[in-house]
Amino acid sequence: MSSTAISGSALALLERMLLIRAYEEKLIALSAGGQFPAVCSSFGQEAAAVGVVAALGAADQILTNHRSAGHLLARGADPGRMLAEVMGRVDGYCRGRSGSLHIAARELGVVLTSTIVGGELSLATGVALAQQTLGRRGLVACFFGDGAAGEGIFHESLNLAATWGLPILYVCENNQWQAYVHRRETMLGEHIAPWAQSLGVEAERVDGNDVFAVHAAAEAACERIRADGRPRLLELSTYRLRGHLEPDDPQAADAAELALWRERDPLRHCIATLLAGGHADAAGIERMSRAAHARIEAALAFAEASPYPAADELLADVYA
Amino acid sequence: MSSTAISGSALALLERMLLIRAYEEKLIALSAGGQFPAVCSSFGQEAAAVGVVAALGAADQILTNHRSAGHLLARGADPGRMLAEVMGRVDGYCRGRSGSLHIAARELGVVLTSTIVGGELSLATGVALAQQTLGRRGLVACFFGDGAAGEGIFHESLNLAATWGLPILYVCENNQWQAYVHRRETMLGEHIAPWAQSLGVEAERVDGNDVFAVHAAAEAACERIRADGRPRLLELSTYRLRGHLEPDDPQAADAAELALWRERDPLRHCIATLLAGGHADAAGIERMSRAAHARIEAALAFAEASPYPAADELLADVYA
Amino acid sequence: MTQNASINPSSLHHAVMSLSDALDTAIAEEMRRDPRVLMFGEGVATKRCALLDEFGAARVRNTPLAEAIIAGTAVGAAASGLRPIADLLFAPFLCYATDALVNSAGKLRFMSGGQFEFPLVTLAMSGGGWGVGAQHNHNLEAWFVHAPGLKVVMPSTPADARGLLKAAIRDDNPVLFFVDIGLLYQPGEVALDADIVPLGRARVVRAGTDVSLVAYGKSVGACLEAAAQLAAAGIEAEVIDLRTLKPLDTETVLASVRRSGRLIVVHEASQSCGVGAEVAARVAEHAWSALRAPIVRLCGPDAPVAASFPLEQAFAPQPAAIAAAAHRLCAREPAVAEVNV
Amino acid sequence: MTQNASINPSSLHHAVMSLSDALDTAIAEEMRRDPRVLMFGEGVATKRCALLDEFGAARVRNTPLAEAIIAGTAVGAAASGLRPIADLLFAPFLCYATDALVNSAGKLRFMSGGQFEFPLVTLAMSGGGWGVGAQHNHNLEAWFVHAPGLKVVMPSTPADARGLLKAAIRDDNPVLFFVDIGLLYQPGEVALDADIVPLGRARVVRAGTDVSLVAYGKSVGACLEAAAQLAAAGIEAEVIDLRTLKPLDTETVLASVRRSGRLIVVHEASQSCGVGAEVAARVAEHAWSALRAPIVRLCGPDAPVAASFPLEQAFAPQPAAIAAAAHRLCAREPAVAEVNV
Ligand SMILES: Cc1ncc(C[n+]2csc(CCOP(=O)(O)OP(=O)(O)O)c2C)c(N)n1
Ligand SMILES: Cc1ncc(C[n+]2csc(CCOP(=O)(O)OP(=O)(O)O)c2C)c(N)n1
Ligand SMILES: [Mg+2]
Ligand SMILES: [Mg+2]
Repeated sequence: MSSTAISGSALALLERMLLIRAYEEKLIALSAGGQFPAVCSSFGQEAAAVGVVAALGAADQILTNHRSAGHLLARGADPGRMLAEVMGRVDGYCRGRSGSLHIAARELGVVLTSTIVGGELSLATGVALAQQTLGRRGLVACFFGDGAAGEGIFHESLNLAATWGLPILYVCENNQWQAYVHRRETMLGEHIAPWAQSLGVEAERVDGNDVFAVHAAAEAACERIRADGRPRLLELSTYRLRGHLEPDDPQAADAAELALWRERDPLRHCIATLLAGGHADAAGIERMSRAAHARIEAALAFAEASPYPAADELLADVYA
Repeated sequence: MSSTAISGSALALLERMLLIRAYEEKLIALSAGGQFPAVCSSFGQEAAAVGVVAALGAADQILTNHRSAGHLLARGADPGRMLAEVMGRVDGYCRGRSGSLHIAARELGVVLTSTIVGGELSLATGVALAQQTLGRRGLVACFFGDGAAGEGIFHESLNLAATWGLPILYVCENNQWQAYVHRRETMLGEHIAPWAQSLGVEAERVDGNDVFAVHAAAEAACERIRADGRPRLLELSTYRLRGHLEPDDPQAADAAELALWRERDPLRHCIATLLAGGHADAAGIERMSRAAHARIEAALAFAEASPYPAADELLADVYA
Repeated sequence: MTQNASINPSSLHHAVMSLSDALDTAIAEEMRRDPRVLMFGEGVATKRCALLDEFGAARVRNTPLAEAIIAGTAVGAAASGLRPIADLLFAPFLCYATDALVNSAGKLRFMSGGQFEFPLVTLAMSGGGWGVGAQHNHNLEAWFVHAPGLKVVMPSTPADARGLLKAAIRDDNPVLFFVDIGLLYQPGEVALDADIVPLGRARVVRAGTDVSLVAYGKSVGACLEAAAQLAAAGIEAEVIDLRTLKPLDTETVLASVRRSGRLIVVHEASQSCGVGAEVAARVAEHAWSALRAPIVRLCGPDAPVAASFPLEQAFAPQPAAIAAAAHRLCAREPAVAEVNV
Repeated sequence: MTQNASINPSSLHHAVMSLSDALDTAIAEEMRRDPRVLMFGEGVATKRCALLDEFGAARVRNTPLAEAIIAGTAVGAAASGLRPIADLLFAPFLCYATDALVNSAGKLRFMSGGQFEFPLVTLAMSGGGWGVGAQHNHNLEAWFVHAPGLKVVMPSTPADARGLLKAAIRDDNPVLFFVDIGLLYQPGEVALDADIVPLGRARVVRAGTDVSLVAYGKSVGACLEAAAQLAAAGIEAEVIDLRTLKPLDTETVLASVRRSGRLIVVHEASQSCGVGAEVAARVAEHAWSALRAPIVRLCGPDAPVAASFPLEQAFAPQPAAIAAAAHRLCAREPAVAEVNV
């Protein structure tokens, strides 16, 4: 991407990525201390989240999964309410009942998060049908992993969206891992995009660690979806820089591959691009980073001050 | 196909097709009389069944579905035991417990028939894994419809077979209908083969109403599977010439399309080819047809003489 | 499934119709009433062409053959402002749809802290009568009673089918609506101006004081037949149609058993962990001191259903067996009865 | 999950190990014994590297993330001469696998007239202890008790885990083997030369004559704690660990209740149509005249489980509640107790 194409909002992208990184670093540290619920970190996938979500409008809806912190924070979620949720406190987005794995924040348009791999794919078509039927403007962005693409529901969801013409941006973060299994053990090819294309869903592969490339591709895809109401898929090539769950289990990783992808850390890439283009200076970025960390410290204080839900919440909200 | 390529065994193909047609005509007549269990007829799809099954060896295993009469008879099943099964009699292949929709005949290598659409796709990988692991020679032929290909299990089954390298011949009879829904309402494209190809499964489309073309394609595919142990898919373009269930409900059909495909009746095509090539004469074919009908009459007499299972079969064979 | 209702001369608002037609009537009425109601499934637009004609292709849709996404689409749409009805055809096909129904629709309201509602209805058929075997005929309603956050309905008459389906469509929770194939074409009187039948209320179909027969679906008819036989022998059976299996109307059952002191629960579904087990357990917990004899369950065997007609028919509990069990409970000393059941 | 068993000095054939290690031990022993046994699932080859090392990549396999085909492959392989173990990780993921398990493995033996056998085992975890919410923690064992043709096991100790899993692997039927997360890392003594623990037999963990506490999984421990509290107050509770939920060892339960006259059934799974309902119903049918008080069920609430730690812990029945219920049943007049439960 030529540096002249980088708008002033590029700094906003960096700011969001720094906030996500600070949030994940905090969770990683908390988890390492033990006595903390299991969390799936999005460390290393910040560009995918920020690049796509920045291309969405306020009316658009987002579905996500167990690895959702990046998507939520990119959308403007309050890290304090997120941490409270992770810690099972009543001020969490879901009153502490979700924990880290299924945070939904309807007020932000982040709906129906499921930790059943593929769950988001099964629900996205219905959300899109409602948008379409009720004449709402927003499209539906559905985030999922390379592993989820192996579930049958991937095939069913994309085929229905293609056949009915549903306004869905499918975003596959192909991070090369599916819990403790490397992607290459689960499929013959390297990519998910051809599966979508065979169903008649236009698909594009993008460097998922280049936030500017992701953002440009997402803007273009959203524009096309808004124009014809048909689904599109973006496959973002990226990498899970941490273990499946915190605390990290480094044993499972492929050391050489990991080293390679560490070189391609999305934050480093973003910063290098901005510095090279003269859009930012080191001191400014340092200030931004400190602000992000300070926000996360405040968020943690908020979460820790929040009480656990009362025992009567055992049976609350089961039925409408 | 040039007439010189037609071997002497071509007449055997015709004979099997005539037997299937006679069987289905009998079931259609019985169903029209009322008081007969629902059956899904393979009328019009005889070439697909006969062409593929004739390419299989004795050690090969077959999985099929609700529309299985052609596959079973092509494999040499006894029409008397089949009719007994359809009529719920104890001499049926499954002691009358299956009825028409799930007939399995292990002695013929026709295993694990399921009427859950996609069920055969879920089980075929396991049968193939057993063949491979136990060092058995036979490959696995798995018959399913265009509708089954829309189920998520299609995606999961082919992806696993491709990744593990399982010796499966997937046979999709794309008969343009899925119960009361035309295929075109269920997908954007016209064909299933591209879905398989995107997963790394070699796939070929064949005129499913030309028994010689099907047979040649199946023989070639089986040869390749035996050589490298990897799965292949054949998509046989054909047509369901009857309603989904007997008794037929002609209302649902697309009259123009039906007329077009009636012109392409697989039996007519086979006979015309044989006559044109001088491989058979009309009188000989007429004799063959009469023999087929006579066999079916005898089969019906056998089935009608067979008793219903005794009440103690309510609980038989639930557990091994 | 067109409406072949014949008009009852006594009232323009009464009609004799099949349960199948009663369901279509309910769907059409609710679609007229609320534009957010829509219906989809395999063959819905083909088989329910009257609905398609009236409400158009956007609201009456055929789908690909893919139950998981049919259910998932219904769940996602329900949480987003629509009120979908998904036809999943036969209950065993629900196996493909349980993630969306159980893990999403049943749980995500609670797990999200109450952020979403799931006003959706799924239809599924089961029970003997079609001779097509256990992959079409499998009574799975107990699964969805066991799973949290769902409601479960299974009517026994056309009037209840209409009224309960209307209530299910208006309910803000996911409702699994099961239809007994054997009842689909049995005619019954339906008051077309009747209100909904509220979910969660059993119906005392026949009053009686000697023994309580608790059932649902077509087993209600078997109980009524048994009650008629018993009445001839001087035993007055109360017959209760549960109608809604979740929430279960425990009070109506307990009140009956407190009067009669004897309970027989009857259904076609397999016995172990079925709805009959739940009814029996609640009575043994909350009306134990009223019991004058052991509880009896008469259920389908713990086996798949055979396609073969005589075996399929023998699978469901028969009136003679119900009557015999009631005779045993009423006539003998409790301890003796217990040994024989 | 490597074997960290510490050797017990009293015998070379006894070891103290976790339930998790006991499962690995059983799998390794059976794979040694029978070359037809193989194991696959998401991460099986990565997480169980000791098995991979010993038995190789053909018999210990990672799979794509696709539970339906994992289960289907196991079912097809079982019918074709292998004896697969499929790890499906967490019980809610079984929702993707129910067609293969319920419609195929459970039914196709019967429906085919006995042509096939399905010697396969699925592993799945559930229960509180990991704080990850209702899409990982959902006790679904009752579903598979209700469905025909399956067996269902859920052990409470490492020794039983080893013995029952070995029996399950040798069984010619499909066995759903559930593991309570809360017990995974609790150590227990295991006799490494012990035979299998046969399926279908409950274990009387503690003898007692005043009240029968029937449980499985980690609720057995809760019952034992309650029993200790009760003993201090002069009430002798019998504690029965069902171990196998299908086939259910009704005789052991009935014999206990016939002695004690009082039954409390305890489990973490939701109450409605759970295993507790089945146990209660069988007792109310077959040991009614022995009952001296209402039956009591103490089960998980009819709600999804929250991730929040205190709510998750409160979900499962606690020893204090079990002891309190036993006090009520033993101390008061039956009619009074009934009102209070
Ligand atoms: C149906 C189901 N199967 C398995 C799991 C356990 N699990 C949680 S995340 C995960 C890996 C998902 O891989 P992918 O979709 O690539 O997402 P990623 O974690 O890489 O972001 C697995 C196996 C689950 N939650 N749901
Ligand atoms: C899971 C499931 N859904 C629906 C059905 C009902 N059904 C039986 S056959 C059929 C159509 C199948 O279409 P296809 O796979 O193309 O096979 P065809 O009948 O055309 O041979 C349907 C919908 C079923 N048996 N199983
Ligand atoms: Mg991944
Ligand atoms: Mg078809």
